[in-house]
Amino acid sequence: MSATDTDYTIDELVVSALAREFPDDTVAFNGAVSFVPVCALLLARATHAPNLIWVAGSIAVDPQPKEIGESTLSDALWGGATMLQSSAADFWPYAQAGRLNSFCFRGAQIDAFGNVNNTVIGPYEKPKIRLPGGGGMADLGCQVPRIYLWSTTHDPRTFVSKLDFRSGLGYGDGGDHRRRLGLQGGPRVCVTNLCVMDFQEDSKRMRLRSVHPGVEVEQVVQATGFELVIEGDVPQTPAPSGEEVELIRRLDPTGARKREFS
Amino acid sequence: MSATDTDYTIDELVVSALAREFPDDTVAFNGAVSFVPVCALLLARATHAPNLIWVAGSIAVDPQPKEIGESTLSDALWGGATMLQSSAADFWPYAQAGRLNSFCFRGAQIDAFGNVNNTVIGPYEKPKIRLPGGGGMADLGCQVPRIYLWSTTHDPRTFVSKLDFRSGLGYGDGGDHRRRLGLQGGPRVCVTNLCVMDFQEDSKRMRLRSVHPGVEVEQVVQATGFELVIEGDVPQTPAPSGEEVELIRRLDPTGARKREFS
Amino acid sequence: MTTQSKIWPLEQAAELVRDGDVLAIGGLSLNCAPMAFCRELARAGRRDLDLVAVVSGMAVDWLIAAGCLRRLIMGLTSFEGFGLAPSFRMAAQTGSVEIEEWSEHTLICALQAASAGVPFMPTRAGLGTDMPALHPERTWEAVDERSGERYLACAAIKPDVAVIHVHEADALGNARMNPKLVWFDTELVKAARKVVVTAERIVDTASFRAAPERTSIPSFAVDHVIEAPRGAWPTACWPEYPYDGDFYRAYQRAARDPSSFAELFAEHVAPIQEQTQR
Amino acid sequence: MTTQSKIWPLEQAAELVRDGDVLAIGGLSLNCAPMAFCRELARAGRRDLDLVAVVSGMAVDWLIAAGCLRRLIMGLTSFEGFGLAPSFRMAAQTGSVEIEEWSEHTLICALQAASAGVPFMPTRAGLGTDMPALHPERTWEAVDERSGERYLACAAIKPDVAVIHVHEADALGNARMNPKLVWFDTELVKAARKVVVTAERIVDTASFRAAPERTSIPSFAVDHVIEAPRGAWPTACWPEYPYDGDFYRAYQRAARDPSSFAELFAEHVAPIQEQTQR
Repeated sequence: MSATDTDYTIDELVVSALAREFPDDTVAFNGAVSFVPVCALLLARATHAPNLIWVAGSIAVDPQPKEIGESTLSDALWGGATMLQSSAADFWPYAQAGRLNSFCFRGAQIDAFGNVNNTVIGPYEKPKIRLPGGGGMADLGCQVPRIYLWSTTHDPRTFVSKLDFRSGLGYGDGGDHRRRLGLQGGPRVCVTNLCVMDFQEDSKRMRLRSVHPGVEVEQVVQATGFELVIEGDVPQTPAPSGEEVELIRRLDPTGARKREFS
Repeated sequence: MSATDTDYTIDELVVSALAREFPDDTVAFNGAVSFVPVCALLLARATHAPNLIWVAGSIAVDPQPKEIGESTLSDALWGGATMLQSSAADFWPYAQAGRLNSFCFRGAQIDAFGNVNNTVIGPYEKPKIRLPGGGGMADLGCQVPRIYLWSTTHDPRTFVSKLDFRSGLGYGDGGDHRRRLGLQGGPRVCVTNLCVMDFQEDSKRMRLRSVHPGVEVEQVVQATGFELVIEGDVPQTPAPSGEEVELIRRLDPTGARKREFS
Repeated sequence: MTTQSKIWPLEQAAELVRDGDVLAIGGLSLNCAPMAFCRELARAGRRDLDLVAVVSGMAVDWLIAAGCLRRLIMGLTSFEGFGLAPSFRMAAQTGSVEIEEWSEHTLICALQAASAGVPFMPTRAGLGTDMPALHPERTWEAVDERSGERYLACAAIKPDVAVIHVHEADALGNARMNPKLVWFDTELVKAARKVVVTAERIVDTASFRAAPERTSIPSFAVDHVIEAPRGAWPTACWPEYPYDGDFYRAYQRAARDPSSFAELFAEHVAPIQEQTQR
Repeated sequence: MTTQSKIWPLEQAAELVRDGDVLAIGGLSLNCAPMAFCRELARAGRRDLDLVAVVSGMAVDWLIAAGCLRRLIMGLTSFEGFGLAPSFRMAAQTGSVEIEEWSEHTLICALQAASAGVPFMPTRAGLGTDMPALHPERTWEAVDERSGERYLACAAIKPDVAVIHVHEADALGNARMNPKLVWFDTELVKAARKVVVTAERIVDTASFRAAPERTSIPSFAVDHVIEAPRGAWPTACWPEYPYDGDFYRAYQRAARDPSSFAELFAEHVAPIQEQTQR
């Protein structure tokens, strides 16, 4: 898949870039306000990953929704599912045991090691902004082996050198911190409105893997509040193909994915 | 309810004696080969305890079976239930939390403190007789506050001074042993083919409460392998009333209860 | 003796909760929260509640706006695509309600410890995050000596009362989600000392006996049954009615201005008293 | 790439289990055990298995009679009203198979520890009994320092393979008990490394999409699907067929005499080799 002359918008670029990261053996589920990952999972399933299984909001297994509604935890996504899980508590062990292997996080803050904050901006006891809370972040960051990060606001307020609160674990303090805690896997990539980043093998620091068409490396560096690892020449993120763009628009006809880009 | 001239058999006497022990707030479930308790629970529900809830084999809640089949864990008992539990594991916490408050045990061996053995006769590693195993005894003895013991073989091989294996906990070593383990309740009575026994308040030793019509106290003493507490005059177990006998025969028309008396 | 009815009138719902209780409410985000019951608590002016709400939003916001809470024990509080919960946010930022943040799974572990009657439940969830240190008396890291494996211990939380909303219930306490989506609700039911079910409809027990495999909660686990048609509004009661997006949007608009909010809140929930200033 | 089928032939079922594996089998007593699968193991002469069977009977007896087991990890083994399981009893009494007795709940705790990825699960079950001391490396009493409460810790047991029997499954691995009575089976499914489902019938995936609330096990939790009509016989597959009481009685009669038993066993299960003498 290479860049084309197709018209596409930034949301479609981000969705396609994230979609390409999901291998065929992905079994993913999603949380609240996860329009980009839901769209990306649908796209991956419709293209290179036909065996990919997506569970809508830990409720509906392998659904075939006609559109993506206002809530990624609600019934708009459940149509055509092979199973409706009756109990979230009954469902957790599938994630803990590794059968559900993938989850996508965004955070109000993300640090160099892929840890995320969705709890507070400012001190916990007297926050400047109280956010919704970590929800499943503290659970899934530890227990699901493949974490995918995304953000549609790549700026220094989001990509910070120190989180105000660590709601979800990425690579912790970096290096072998996860392994010392006895935990598998970790974040694989972080896809933003500017670039795709992955993690340096030993240090587990975020590394610039590609910049989106029209974005300069320096622009990403300036937009990132921590020191980004840059190794050699940084290629361009492949633009979505015409087929991908068409599929995205068919899978998300109301443009729910655009809600995350304002 | 007093003794009558009604014809009744020993199984009907034992069933009625056990039935009378269940208060109206009983929520009971049963295990394998539990024909006498199932029959007694049905009788109690049909007489003095209309709010009693019986869950057949931890599967079927409040069923209305037409008869009692060959297995007290199987579907013959499930007719007319208000709920079929889908998962035994999902069901356990109702017992652990005290919502299910009653269970009936019999054991190949029973000791003076109401502990039971259904594992082995002889040493564990090289048993003389290997029994089915404790099953839920070790779980329920600890977690269900009201335990009812029954036996249809009141003899010194069953009522022993020392169990070959403690599969299920009654009052342990007696006295406050259960409380020291942090456990509530304990066995309330033991109904046998000869008598009804309860437990002395402080020592938690088994105490003769009544002897069945035609049975002498001395006969019970001889049939019991441990020293039985006897305080004052021992009354006679009230015989089942005509109404009770009729109900038992209607509730268990095939006489499944008689399987335990051979 | 005759069989007892567990039916309780909605207008007296607040009597089932005492000031200072630990209250747990069901539902998940925009789905099936016991809103009618929460409205009654707001109207009755219950105070100093510790509220356990695993993944909630509007219900929490109502109870905070009405001044009912001392402490919120939560995993996530949000209106999802409709934005942050305004009263929750303000209470957290001013410190008027103590926010005890857990995560979804660790909070479920704490409830499961209560129902299992054990001091704590171990999990790998939460390791390496800042969450356990927020309440070290209730969550602590430990190492199993034998295996060397780390775990987070979650101490039992036993609610005094749990309230959930279902489609159908009978006078004995049998309850049915139809179809059977119980969210985290059955975990609350198993853990709590007292269980209240609000139901769209009261049905005959015969309806449960006719389809026992579809019963969600057994009668003996339920203490009170309250008839509450549209009792989940403005959250959804799928598949019977969706969440009311218009209400969420109107609520957010009103929240920008105290008098608009007071007006909307008085109309749909309860008159606001001066309790939020305490 | 195309979607993969998980269908596996019954005749090759034994290839899914290796000598020495920890195997867990589903069902409960006289209900819904994966008997056809066990027959294949017996015919193939699998050896040295550690079998986890929470509440079982005939399946255990077959595998012991065929010499497949090194160790039995169990809660209860019985034919209920049809008497004691004869081969199990003999093996225990002669010591030819190691019997590791647990209880129902503690064994479920050990499986749940495996699926949750924690070193142990705490429970009050088993306290004060002789059971924990049978396997002190796997079950041990402990005291929570903070509360002073006692508990029994049950170390994780992670089966290499779990096999369960269901009414319907599809090529993707979706499985349905109909109605949804899963016994302890889903606990085995969640805990095991590899999961095999035997099914009365293979159905189209469309059948699951038409009634998703009735699906019992999600496709992604299942590795292999085997069509096995009457695959639970002689146990029941309620409500489709009852347990075969005549077979249980005939089996017990035959068990009184080695040559009668060998004949019955060869006819219905597998030829008996000299393995029981080892």
